[in-house]
Amino acid sequence: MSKKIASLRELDELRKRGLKSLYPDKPRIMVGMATCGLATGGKKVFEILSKGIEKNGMDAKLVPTGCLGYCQKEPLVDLLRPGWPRIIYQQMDPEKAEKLLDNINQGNIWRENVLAKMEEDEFLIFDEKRKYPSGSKANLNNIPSYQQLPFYKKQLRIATRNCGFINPTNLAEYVARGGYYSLFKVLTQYEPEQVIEEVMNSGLRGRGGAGFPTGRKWIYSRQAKGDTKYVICNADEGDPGAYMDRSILEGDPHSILEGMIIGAYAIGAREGYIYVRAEYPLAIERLKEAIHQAQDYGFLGNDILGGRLSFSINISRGAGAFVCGEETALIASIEGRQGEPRPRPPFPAQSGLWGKPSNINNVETWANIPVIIARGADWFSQIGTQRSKGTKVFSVVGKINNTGLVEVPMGITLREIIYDIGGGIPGGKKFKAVQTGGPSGGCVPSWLLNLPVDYEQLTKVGSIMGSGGMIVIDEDTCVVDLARYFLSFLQDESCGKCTSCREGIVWMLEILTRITHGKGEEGDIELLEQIAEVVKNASLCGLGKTAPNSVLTTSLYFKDEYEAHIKDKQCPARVCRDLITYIINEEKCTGCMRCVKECVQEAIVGERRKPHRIIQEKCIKCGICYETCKFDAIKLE
Amino acid sequence: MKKVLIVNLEKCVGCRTCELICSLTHERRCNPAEARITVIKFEEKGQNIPMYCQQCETPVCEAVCPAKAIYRDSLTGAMLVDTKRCIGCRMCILACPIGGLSFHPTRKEIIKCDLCKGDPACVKYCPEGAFEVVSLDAIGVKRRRENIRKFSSYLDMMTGGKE
Amino acid sequence: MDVQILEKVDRIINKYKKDKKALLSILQDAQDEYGYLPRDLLVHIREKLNVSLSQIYGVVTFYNAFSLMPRGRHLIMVCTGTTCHVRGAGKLLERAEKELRIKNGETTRDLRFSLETVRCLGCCSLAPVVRIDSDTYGRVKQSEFSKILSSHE
Amino acid sequence: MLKIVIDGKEAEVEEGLSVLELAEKIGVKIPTLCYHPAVGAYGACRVCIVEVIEKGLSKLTTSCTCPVESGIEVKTNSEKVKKTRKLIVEMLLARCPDAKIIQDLAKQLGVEKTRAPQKNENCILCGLCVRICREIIAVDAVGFANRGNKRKVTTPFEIQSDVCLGCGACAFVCPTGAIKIEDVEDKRKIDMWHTELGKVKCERCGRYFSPVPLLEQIKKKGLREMSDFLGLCPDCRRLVLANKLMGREE
Repeated sequence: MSKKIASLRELDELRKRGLKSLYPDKPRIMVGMATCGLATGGKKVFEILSKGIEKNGMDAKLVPTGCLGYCQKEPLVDLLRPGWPRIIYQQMDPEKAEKLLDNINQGNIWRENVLAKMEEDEFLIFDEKRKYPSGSKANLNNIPSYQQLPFYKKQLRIATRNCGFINPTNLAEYVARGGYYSLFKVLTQYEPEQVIEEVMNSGLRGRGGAGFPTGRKWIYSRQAKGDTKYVICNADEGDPGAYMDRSILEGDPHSILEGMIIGAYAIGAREGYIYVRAEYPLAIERLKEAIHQAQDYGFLGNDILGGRLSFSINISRGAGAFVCGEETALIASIEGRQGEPRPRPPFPAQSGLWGKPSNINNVETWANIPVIIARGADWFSQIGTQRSKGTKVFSVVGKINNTGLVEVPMGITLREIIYDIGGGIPGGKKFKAVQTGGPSGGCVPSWLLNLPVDYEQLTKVGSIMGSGGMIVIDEDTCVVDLARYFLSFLQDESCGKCTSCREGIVWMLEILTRITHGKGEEGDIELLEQIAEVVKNASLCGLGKTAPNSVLTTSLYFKDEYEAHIKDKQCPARVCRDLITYIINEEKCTGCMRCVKECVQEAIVGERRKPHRIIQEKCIKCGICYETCKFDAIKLE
Repeated sequence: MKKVLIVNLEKCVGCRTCELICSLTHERRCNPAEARITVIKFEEKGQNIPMYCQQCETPVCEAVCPAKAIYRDSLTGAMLVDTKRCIGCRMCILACPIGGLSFHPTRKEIIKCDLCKGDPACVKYCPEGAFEVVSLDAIGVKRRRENIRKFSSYLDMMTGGKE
Repeated sequence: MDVQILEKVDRIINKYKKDKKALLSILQDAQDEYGYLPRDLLVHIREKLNVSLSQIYGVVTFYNAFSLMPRGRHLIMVCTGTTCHVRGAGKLLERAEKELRIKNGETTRDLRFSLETVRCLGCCSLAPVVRIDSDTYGRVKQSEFSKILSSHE
Repeated sequence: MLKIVIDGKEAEVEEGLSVLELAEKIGVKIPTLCYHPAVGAYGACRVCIVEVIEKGLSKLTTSCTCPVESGIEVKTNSEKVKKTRKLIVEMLLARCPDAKIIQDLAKQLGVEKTRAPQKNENCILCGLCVRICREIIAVDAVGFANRGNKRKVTTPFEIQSDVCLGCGACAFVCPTGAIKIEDVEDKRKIDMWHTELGKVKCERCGRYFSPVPLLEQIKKKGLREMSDFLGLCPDCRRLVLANKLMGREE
């Protein structure tokens, strides 16, 4: 029998099946199995649970889900039992998984490792809330509510609406939460121009970096001459420190597909490409499955929803090149060539893939589309600021307590993200700056914490929104070293085509390296700024034009730190190796020999129970002694 | 009107003035190696033949040029080399059956007869008046055919096969 | 070149209908099959696809994912993304180099390990991160490195 | 026709030109290293950078890649342009200190020495050799390898390419003279490409006059019955033809 969905009735039926799967009449155990979940041991937990269920002959449903975003607490396991609210368990391991199963078997609430309870589920697409039963038999009052957790309280999850809620390999569960209803709406009620108008009015801007209005991009592609047009999804999430796209790809691939199909209808494309990083193998697998399922159900193919549209999607694997996030380089790469940007005009909307009009949006942008269609431009444009509408997903990482993915309305302040959601800086350290926008972005210093986050504000302070990476740094991070890091990254990742980017980055890197080695000279900062200006103004593509941002912002906001390196030959953050020494505090050293054993250089000498000593000539300042010492006896000077 | 340079072999005495004046006009110095015309002498017969580009009707040089740097001058009908477009692959030199193009020994440029914008120096300065520029009208084509009838294998190329 | 391998590569090429537009995918699949991309293999692909060797060589040397040299049985990828850098990836990489007695980008003599850096694995919340083959390790300490290695024969 | 202002002067031009082409047409000199009319704009060297003012907004852009549009004002030598161009040439001078064209350009712009890290390369990566070989000669014997700071032009695997014709167009268009062709008797050597090709001997005078693959390529073009003269060097072709005109076979 054909599974193909052709009518609203059939879609409703599929939704019913999905709801049954989401809320079965038996326990549903969900394990966060995105790459981050797997890396913290989610896979083992899943295996233990799976074996346990089988061994005990339990009537329970075990499903892998995507990432809820609270990476600090992973692996996460969610338990949904009929008659109870959903309970989220944190930092699980195989042993704890066994315990959880035992408690389920006995009908008890296991109260260890509880992160929160979820009292209601929200279906954003339908503007509907589904209350879970209160589970009144047991006292759950002392378990915090998910919605009230500081980490989630200020979040509004639109692009990541399904991540961590559904089994990404189960299309029916996506439909259960409103998936493909927007596509149905568009194909039955909207002319392509109306779709574009809706997207235009929503104020949605590209989530990949530059923030170009999505609707306007679509108009250009729609108006471009030619029968063959393409829609492309940029899933080459290259910014180190950003992983929201991976999370959506792994946790909710259909939201991207639905967005693309709607886009294809609006623009008039019959074929689409998803260009996805090879470093994301799980995302590629999830996409392949999702495309396959969407074909089976008639959401992709020659007769979408009963012959209303023809559209297919291909996956193009990236091969490890940051520059391929740039539109024209990405196109070159799909075409099987080196990812070398070319001058624009012509823009991809006029001449893109194989010379045909092409519309490129990134993962997060596409994932927003179905919600905009379902809830309308008016609803969407109420969220955010004057010129930046909707929400943005940020990966808040680095020196911060609650690392993870957070989706917040535009206009929220940095302080709210870092302190309210992120829980501040660990270890009582001082917050120094937040680096936004990846290698193309800049450092926003602590005194700008009240900055409302949107495209304009970040640009104003010299950084960019970029794809949403937020790397929090504390007093132990050297900004000169950070700027040097970004330039060494870009030195390899630039395509090398144009002089200003290729040679300019090398030049700036040489100066910064010199400074971090204590060989900085008077006038270096001015020279750096001079080169940065030229690289910014004269380079061919976005990579080059933004490459100096890290240098420009750090030298503007942390000039004293540069000067400390250059004039005093000191690294205030104690990071730059040539400017620091490791010393053993003899009073604290217990003579445990741990550092002596770990030091590969054999630079630490000493006997058991006697204070050790570092032979400075041999020390390469790798810091392993500092890392292994349990008595805080190793000092940095 | 398209033009061709015709030589009356009976008049040529082999003085090589044409070579020198050609070099002088184009290169501002008298060096036969830089001339676009070469006089071949048959001493024993007392016969001399100036060799130069025939501005063929269907030129191979133009056809082989991958850079599309060789084109016909709309005024004179001469085949000219766009030196800015030329990429120096020398395919034209190798393809020309009569050695009508050469590579300038020092200037690194393709050189060939350009009919001096329709007023060739060799015509003006040949002491014997052996050269003549004729317009390629019906009479001109006929005279040209006569002029080169003897080497029939190249005839089609130079006249485009038309009477 | 081994005939069997060429046959496998031919199957890959046919899967993509000998379409030169699929060059990148064909190279990726061929490398998945063979482990790296020796010259003979690339010459073979050129003949079948009718693309120039310059283009193939350009592509293979442009992208990080390709290797012209044999790789080890296990590929160690030390993430050097920003978060990992801030959290000590550089030192971790040095430790790995010391432990394996090879430099970044090299392969051990016994072909057990290849060591590479990767610009970001997207697991920034777990920084510093190391991936060995398909296993991702988070919050890796220098001192734990040999233990992780020992679980990969 | 489009009306624009360039360096304070009004100009009227047809559509479809780049600012660089327009400037050349009206005799305004803009330095460039990677532009060649046969392959068009590439935008790599950045030396031809100019200031373009459109609707009151000023931006720096390479003139080779900037289409002429109605109403724009172009400044080819504003302070901003000079400052930028000088620093770019400083970068190039550090990369290729021995290249005459760079030295001349530096002198012209008043760059006395470079502060950038010295590299002592000969190639500025303008890509003309690659583009000419790929797009015009259409054999694609050389290409770019690697990326970023390690980018270079080379033959595949850095060994002799099996498709190189030895035509020498790469050396001809190379602005810095990084590609050198050495003709030794019966061989043509191109060190940059690790290449050595045999040459064809003239059937008549015995001089070696063309790399073997180049002549083969011309034969393949099969434009006309050529076989009877292709074995002759151009000088001998003239002689042989003259002989024929004399009515005798040699």
